[in-house]
Amino acid sequence: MSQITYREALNQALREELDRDERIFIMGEEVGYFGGAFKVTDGLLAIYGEKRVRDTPISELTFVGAGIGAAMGGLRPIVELMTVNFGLLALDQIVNNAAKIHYMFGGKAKVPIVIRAPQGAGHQLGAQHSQNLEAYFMHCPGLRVVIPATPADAKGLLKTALRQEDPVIFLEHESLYHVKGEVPDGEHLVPFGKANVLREGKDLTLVSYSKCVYDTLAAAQELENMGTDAEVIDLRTLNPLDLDTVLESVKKTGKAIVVYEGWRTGGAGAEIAAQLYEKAFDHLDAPVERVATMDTPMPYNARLEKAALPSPADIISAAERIV
Amino acid sequence: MSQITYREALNQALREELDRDERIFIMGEEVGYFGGAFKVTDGLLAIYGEKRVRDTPISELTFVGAGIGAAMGGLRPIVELMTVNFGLLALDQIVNNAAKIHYMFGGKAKVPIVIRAPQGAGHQLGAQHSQNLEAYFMHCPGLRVVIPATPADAKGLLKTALRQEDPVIFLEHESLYHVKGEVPDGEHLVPFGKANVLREGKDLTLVSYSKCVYDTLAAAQELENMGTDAEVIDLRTLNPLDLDTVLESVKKTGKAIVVYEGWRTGGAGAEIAAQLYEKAFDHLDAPVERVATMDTPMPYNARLEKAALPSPADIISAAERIV
Amino acid sequence: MALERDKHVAQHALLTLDEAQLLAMYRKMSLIRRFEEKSAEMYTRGKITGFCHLYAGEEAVAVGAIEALYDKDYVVSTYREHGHCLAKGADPRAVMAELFGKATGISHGRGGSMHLFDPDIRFMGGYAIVGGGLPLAVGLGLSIAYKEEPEVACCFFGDGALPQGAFHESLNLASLWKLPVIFICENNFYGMGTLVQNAICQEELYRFAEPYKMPGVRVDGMDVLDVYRAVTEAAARAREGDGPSLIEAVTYRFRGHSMSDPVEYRSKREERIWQERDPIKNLRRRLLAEKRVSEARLDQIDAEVGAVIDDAVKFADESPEPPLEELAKNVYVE
Amino acid sequence: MALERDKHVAQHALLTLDEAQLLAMYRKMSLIRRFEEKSAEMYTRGKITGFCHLYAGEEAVAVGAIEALYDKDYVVSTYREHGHCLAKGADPRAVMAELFGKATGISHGRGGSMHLFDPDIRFMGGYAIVGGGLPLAVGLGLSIAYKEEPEVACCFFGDGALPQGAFHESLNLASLWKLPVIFICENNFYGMGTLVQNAICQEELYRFAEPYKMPGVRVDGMDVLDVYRAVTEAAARAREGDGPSLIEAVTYRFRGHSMSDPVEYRSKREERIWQERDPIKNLRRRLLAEKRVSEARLDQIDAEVGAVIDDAVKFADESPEPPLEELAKNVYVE
Ligand SMILES: Cc1ncc(C[n+]2csc(CCOP(=O)(O)OP(=O)(O)O)c2C)c(N)n1
Ligand SMILES: Cc1ncc(C[n+]2csc(CCOP(=O)(O)OP(=O)(O)O)c2C)c(N)n1
Ligand SMILES: [Mg+2]
Ligand SMILES: [Mg+2]
Repeated sequence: MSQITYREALNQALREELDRDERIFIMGEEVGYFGGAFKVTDGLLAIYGEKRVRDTPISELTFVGAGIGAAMGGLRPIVELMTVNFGLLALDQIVNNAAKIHYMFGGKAKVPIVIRAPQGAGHQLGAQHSQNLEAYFMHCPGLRVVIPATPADAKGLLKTALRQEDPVIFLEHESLYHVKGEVPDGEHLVPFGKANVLREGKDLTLVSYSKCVYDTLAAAQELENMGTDAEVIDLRTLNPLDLDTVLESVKKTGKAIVVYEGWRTGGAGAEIAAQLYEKAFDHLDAPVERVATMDTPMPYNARLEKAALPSPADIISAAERIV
Repeated sequence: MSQITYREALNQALREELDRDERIFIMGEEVGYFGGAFKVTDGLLAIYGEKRVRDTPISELTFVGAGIGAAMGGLRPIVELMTVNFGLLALDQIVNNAAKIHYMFGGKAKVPIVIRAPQGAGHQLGAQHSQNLEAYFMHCPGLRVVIPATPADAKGLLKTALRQEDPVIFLEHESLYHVKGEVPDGEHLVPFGKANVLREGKDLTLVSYSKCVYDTLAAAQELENMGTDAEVIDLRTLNPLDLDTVLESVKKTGKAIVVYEGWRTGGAGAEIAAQLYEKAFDHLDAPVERVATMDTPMPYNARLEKAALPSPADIISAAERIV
Repeated sequence: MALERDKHVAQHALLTLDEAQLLAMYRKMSLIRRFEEKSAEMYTRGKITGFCHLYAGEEAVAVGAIEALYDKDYVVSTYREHGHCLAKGADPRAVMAELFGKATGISHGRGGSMHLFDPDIRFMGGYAIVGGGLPLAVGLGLSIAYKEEPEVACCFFGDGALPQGAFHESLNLASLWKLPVIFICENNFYGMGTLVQNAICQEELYRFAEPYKMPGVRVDGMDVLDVYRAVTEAAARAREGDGPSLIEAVTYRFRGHSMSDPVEYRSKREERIWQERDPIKNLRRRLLAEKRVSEARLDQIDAEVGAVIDDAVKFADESPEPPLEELAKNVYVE
Repeated sequence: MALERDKHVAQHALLTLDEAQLLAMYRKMSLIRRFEEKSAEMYTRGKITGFCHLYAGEEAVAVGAIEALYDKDYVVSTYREHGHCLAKGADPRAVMAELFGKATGISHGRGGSMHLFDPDIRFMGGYAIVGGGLPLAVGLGLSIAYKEEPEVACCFFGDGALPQGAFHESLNLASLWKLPVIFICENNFYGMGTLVQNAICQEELYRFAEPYKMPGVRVDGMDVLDVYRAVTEAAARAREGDGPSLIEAVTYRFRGHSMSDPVEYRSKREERIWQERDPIKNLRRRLLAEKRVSEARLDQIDAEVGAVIDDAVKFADESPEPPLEELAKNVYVE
């Protein structure tokens, strides 16, 4: 165990995996000499060389597609999108090729690619640089969607991603890179589809993932002071989605709030809420609340941006509505 | 009133609007000499000339972007994507530009573009040509999402789309072009955000849109024979979403099924279900059922494709689970 | 539309190739033609459904190119890929069964006409998004370079793909990284009903190679030997680590864009001119003129090929459908 | 990185331009430089937040190009657009207020440094997706052609946009339809930390014009008159209906990619060489050498410009924030 940042945990996972498997390589904009726009790949070029740590031109569609092709050719590419916003340019390759190739070729082809992308708002980067797009990837069978909140999960899920055969969209939140936490040294694998109960509680279930897990924990603390005992669940992966853990909690609490950064309408929260009702209708004592980003393009102004984003205060208001 | 097809209704709307407003023009692959891959623009080139009916190269990203630019330059472009599947290549322009320009420039710019796209499965076109992508457009504030089921609505909504100022994604189902119906001659405007109650009923609310409206009506007929009186609502536009009409119905029936073609997970049905619970929790006697496309890339084989798609029988099974 | 190239080199190639190779090419072209004729028939009879894009007329491109490759070289294609897949060595039974949507199909009935795939022969798939295969070929080229293997990745696409951003991005990346990729543009003058000059500002498509610092050549896509020669050169270059090439093969599809296209946009005259340049008749004529082979031998090949295709149809017809229980199989790797 | 062009034509241009125009260009370059210096200062003081990409060093490109345009011509730019926006005539107060995120900002505080917009001066926006502005410029060009107006659409983008598919698609479409578009590539040798030759296989970026059948020229982007001359020619051509042009302006950004970039990838020596080619000092030197204007006059302009920027900062600082109630306004047109 070491106390390291989310960024360092990812970097550590990359080093360990690059050491473990010769077929793994990294490509993306600025991943080499620059060490990554968020420094996740820092130092890797010096150790592994240009063959395994490749700077690409600004050609998202094609370097993602080339990653898919390389995976079909027997390699295990890690493709970094500088941010998920630029991934929209590559969505055709992700949705029409990566997600479908295994199925549409009758199971005869595999695409073991890991596409890493920082995402999220909160740094006043404006409408085109502040998006969370997990809902797009969830609404596309064939893709695994991984979205770690903690340094330990960042490491453990990334290592798992590199040992399985499906295309994985690995979403990192830009606000989490500096977050520190205990991370197991060496081999540490976190399975897909296993949510993490971060805090037990009997009155209310708070379901979240990525950066909002921290807001949710903060809210839970405050709710405790207010006399409400909230359970906090970090989903960790959205596909596969571990609804069972959430159901178990909801059967106990009867109430749930889904907390996520990303537009409210049509976001991951809608799917989670819909599934909860389908499978725990008789256990729910109140509507499932969704605390999410407002349905606006992200404004630049700091106050407006803050108001558009979900916050612990929003979670508490939602809790007050249903508890 | 004339009895014409959905295709003819669209063609009629286009002619009337091209006559009405000099700023309106059409561009897309094969819209001119070929009359459109689905013949929606048939005959228009001969009347309006190459200036107003433009064949484009296969450059979805750029001709959609050019449509946005032309709209900013004071025109009213109708851009046809040959099918929505190819729109993934243009998603960056749609999501990062069309949807955001009005907001991120403080309201000083407008993008009155209408992007038409046929979509849907059912013709054994395989995984890359059978998608329904309304969920992507719904999860993007700034876009209007219009999805007519009937010839009259196809005409009336398209004409409305061409008279307002927001970017509109206009989704046509490939299986509907030959469907006939009564269509008002001349001026006929269907407002956005106004669902249509196609059939009144007291036992169960069936909410649908696009092609599935017909499956839903068929199921309602059958349910009637089985003693269940189903109300059928066609949403017509997904943004704005007329939840009020659905709520009114659900308050009466206490039960709802959302029926749509499109992957179940993360589809429009999740959002509609989530909103229903939020606003009619006390009125719902059973979980909201979702009848949708299976979460698989679409297989080519006819039997498998049919099984993957929602059907009247699926609606009846869902009704049996909750009524 | 005139081809400016003189045929000297191609003629020469005919002389230097041995008989077995020439006959192998003839056989493959004949096989593809017969396959496509049968496909059309089966489509009309409702045995084949969905989209079906035939390759008849363009056989010399697939056969000439793939004959110049090694077995372990990769091929990536489009939705018009029956020819490439068969030329690469696919079992006609498995291909026909795929068109029939059967469990025995080359993609187990999940892909259909547009999505054939066979890793054993390194046929890496038909893709239905125009331009969508180019980045994959670049990636396959990268995997070859990465593993320091001697193969090449060969990518077929139409003139309609030229205006796609993926074309530019792929040429740039392959050139920048000197990857062993051969880009083969099948210029059949039309993308659906759109004439090439209405889609791209530069009609001499091979000229796009220049700014990307790779060789660009135009070949007669109705002459299997001209294609063979150009691809042989490009492959040698790629294998030596000198990077990608762009080959524009000028050809013509004898039928409509797909089985549902009545081809109203082409003149009968234009079609006739090209039919006279039929690549199979062309090779037959030259083989006979040079007395390299007897007419009887060629007729025999045609007959053999006919039997193979008839058998494939029978096989496809009698094969079982994929079981309904397997609908959700292979969405993820199990 | 050497510039091969000889300066003959540019020198000549200096002689033929009248004093007012020369001083206007000097003033604008000086204004932009001062604006950027103040932006840096305000960023460091936390008054400006988010991403902030400065244009210092590249002023000659924006000013030379836009001086060659009509007021009603359109300009489309990137996230590094302070210079283009000011050169097009934006009020420095409104631009600075935007960087401060204020209600009085040119985009009402919603856009920030990367998303300036002002329809009154036909500055059609800064866009933060690399390559994302090119299709918009093509569309603006189309709207001009459609309305048979005499304007042009001028689009600025970096060397980093060259490998994007949108570049290729946009050049093709503009050429195919002979649209009045001027594509100006600001080649400052880097896209973030990536050297141009590691991103694109062809370093002479203007050479991409050739297959698209449009003129392609390389100009000295540190010489406002060289840029002016090239854009004047391109604009005349566009206005005559002869279609688009590609201009590569070789330039250099004096600062990092954004305010948070320590620029570790460039050598001090390289930076010094380029600093000596400072476009403002360059013009100043030549104006003085040719005795077209006195040193005092230029100093006076600098002082005036300094006051304008100080006033803009004061304005921005004192302006109100956008009201919270308006957060959801303008998602849709009301
Ligand atoms: C991105 C995309 N846009 C549009 C289509 C529809 N479409 C299918 S084939 C085709 C024409 C392609 O022509 P070309 O590349 O010349 O190939 P050919 O059919 O002539 O072999 C079009 C427009 C598509 N499949 N993908
Ligand atoms: C599609 C896309 N990919 C990546 C980025 C991140 N990014 C922002 S600026 C930049 C470099 C662009 O360089 P260049 O075009 O040369 O412009 P310059 O900054 O030199 O003016 C990159 C990679 C982006 N904004 N958009
Ligand atoms: Mg073609
Ligand atoms: Mg640059």
